[in-house]
Amino acid sequence: MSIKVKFFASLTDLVGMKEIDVEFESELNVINVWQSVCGTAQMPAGCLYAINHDYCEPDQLLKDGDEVAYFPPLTGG
Amino acid sequence: MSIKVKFFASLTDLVGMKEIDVEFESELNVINVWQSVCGTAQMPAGCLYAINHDYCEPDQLLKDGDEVAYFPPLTGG
Amino acid sequence: MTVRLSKEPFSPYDLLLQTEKELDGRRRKIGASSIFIGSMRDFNDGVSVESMYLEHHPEMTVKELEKIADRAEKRWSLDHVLVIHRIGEVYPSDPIVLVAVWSAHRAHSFDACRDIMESLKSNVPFWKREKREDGERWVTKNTSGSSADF
Amino acid sequence: MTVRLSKEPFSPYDLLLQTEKELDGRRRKIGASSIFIGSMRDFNDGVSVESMYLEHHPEMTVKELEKIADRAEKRWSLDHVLVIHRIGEVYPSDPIVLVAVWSAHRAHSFDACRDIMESLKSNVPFWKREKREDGERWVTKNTSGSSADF
Repeated sequence: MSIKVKFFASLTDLVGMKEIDVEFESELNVINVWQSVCGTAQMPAGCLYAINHDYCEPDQLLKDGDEVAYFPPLTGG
Repeated sequence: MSIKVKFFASLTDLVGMKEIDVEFESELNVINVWQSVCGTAQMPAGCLYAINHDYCEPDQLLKDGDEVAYFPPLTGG
Repeated sequence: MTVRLSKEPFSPYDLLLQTEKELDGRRRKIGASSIFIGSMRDFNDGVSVESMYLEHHPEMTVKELEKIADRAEKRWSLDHVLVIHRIGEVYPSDPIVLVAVWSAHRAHSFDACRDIMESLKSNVPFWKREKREDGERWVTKNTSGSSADF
Repeated sequence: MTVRLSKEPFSPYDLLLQTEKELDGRRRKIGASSIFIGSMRDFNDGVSVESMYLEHHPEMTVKELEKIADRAEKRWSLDHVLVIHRIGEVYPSDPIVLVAVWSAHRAHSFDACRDIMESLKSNVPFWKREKREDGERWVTKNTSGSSADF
């Protein structure tokens, strides 16, 4: 299955990319995708996740065609 | 001793006067003055009192030359 | 701190703009502004209200407002406080009170703005007399069911 | 309810004036307006900040802001809600966010305004990158010790 992965703000700097399309054989959740794509880069505390522009839990499974986004702690307002 | 007595807002209508100067022989507190000046007119619940433009307690004693004011419940803002 | 009464209608947003101009260099230290505007509603208990007369105690009103603003400035870390209150005859949608608080941080401005407004309602000698379609009457208390309460 | 992002600097008081003009007849039912403006401070941890870049998630930001405003409108009795948030490059004393709530009664407008602001801080995907005299850095969290927190 193909997944679009996006990184925002400081995570872009941390993992060295803003967006990547990846192919997976097996079913993966949000955390598994990070581990597979980001290698040794540790996810900072307090990150949030969204699948297809809706917030989700870290153990949510991805489907073919999904877009998953990783957010560092929010600092708006 | 001479005391200036002032009534505000609905109390003016209730007691039929806005301001009156009165002479007393004995020492009186804020409540005594109301009773003496206003006769049968009952003081509504939630009234406030001020002597010389500072809020005071109902049992505060008046001195010669004081101004005492009676306020119905406040409705500003 | 600026506290004053206004016999004439006032425009809150013009006053806020002007106040911020006067803050000048201090504006760069300000991260949060909390503002409250109370204005006249045209209905109370289902009865139409045409106008309202705001009575006050001239020798006490500004003094009590200043006490409240002063206490807020001691309790929270604030850059500026502005309080304006109408007196005299007001008409529907006229602003009655403006409370504005400028601070470095939002918690301080939110807390102080609300505290000043609530303290004003319970401590400052103002009274409203409504001119209604069924006659005139003094507003008896500031409750959520009253046009005087907002 | 009006929710939008602004790439350009905006003038909160002009927008509030314009919004109230558009409310028109409904203004006579409004007794309370609570407004919060967050703006950029020029100092953080004793370090001068020259400017700030506001990144966001284009497909989610407005949607999440609308959810927050919508939830407030269901929870409290409100006449109108306005939320504007800057994106892009901002400079000291520039407004970053405006939250305004119009209601018949003050308790509703106070509660809703603060709830919208706090929810925005914790739920809407915005991030600040500071350009400081000692280099650039992402603001890591919204705390009271940060120029990003107000």
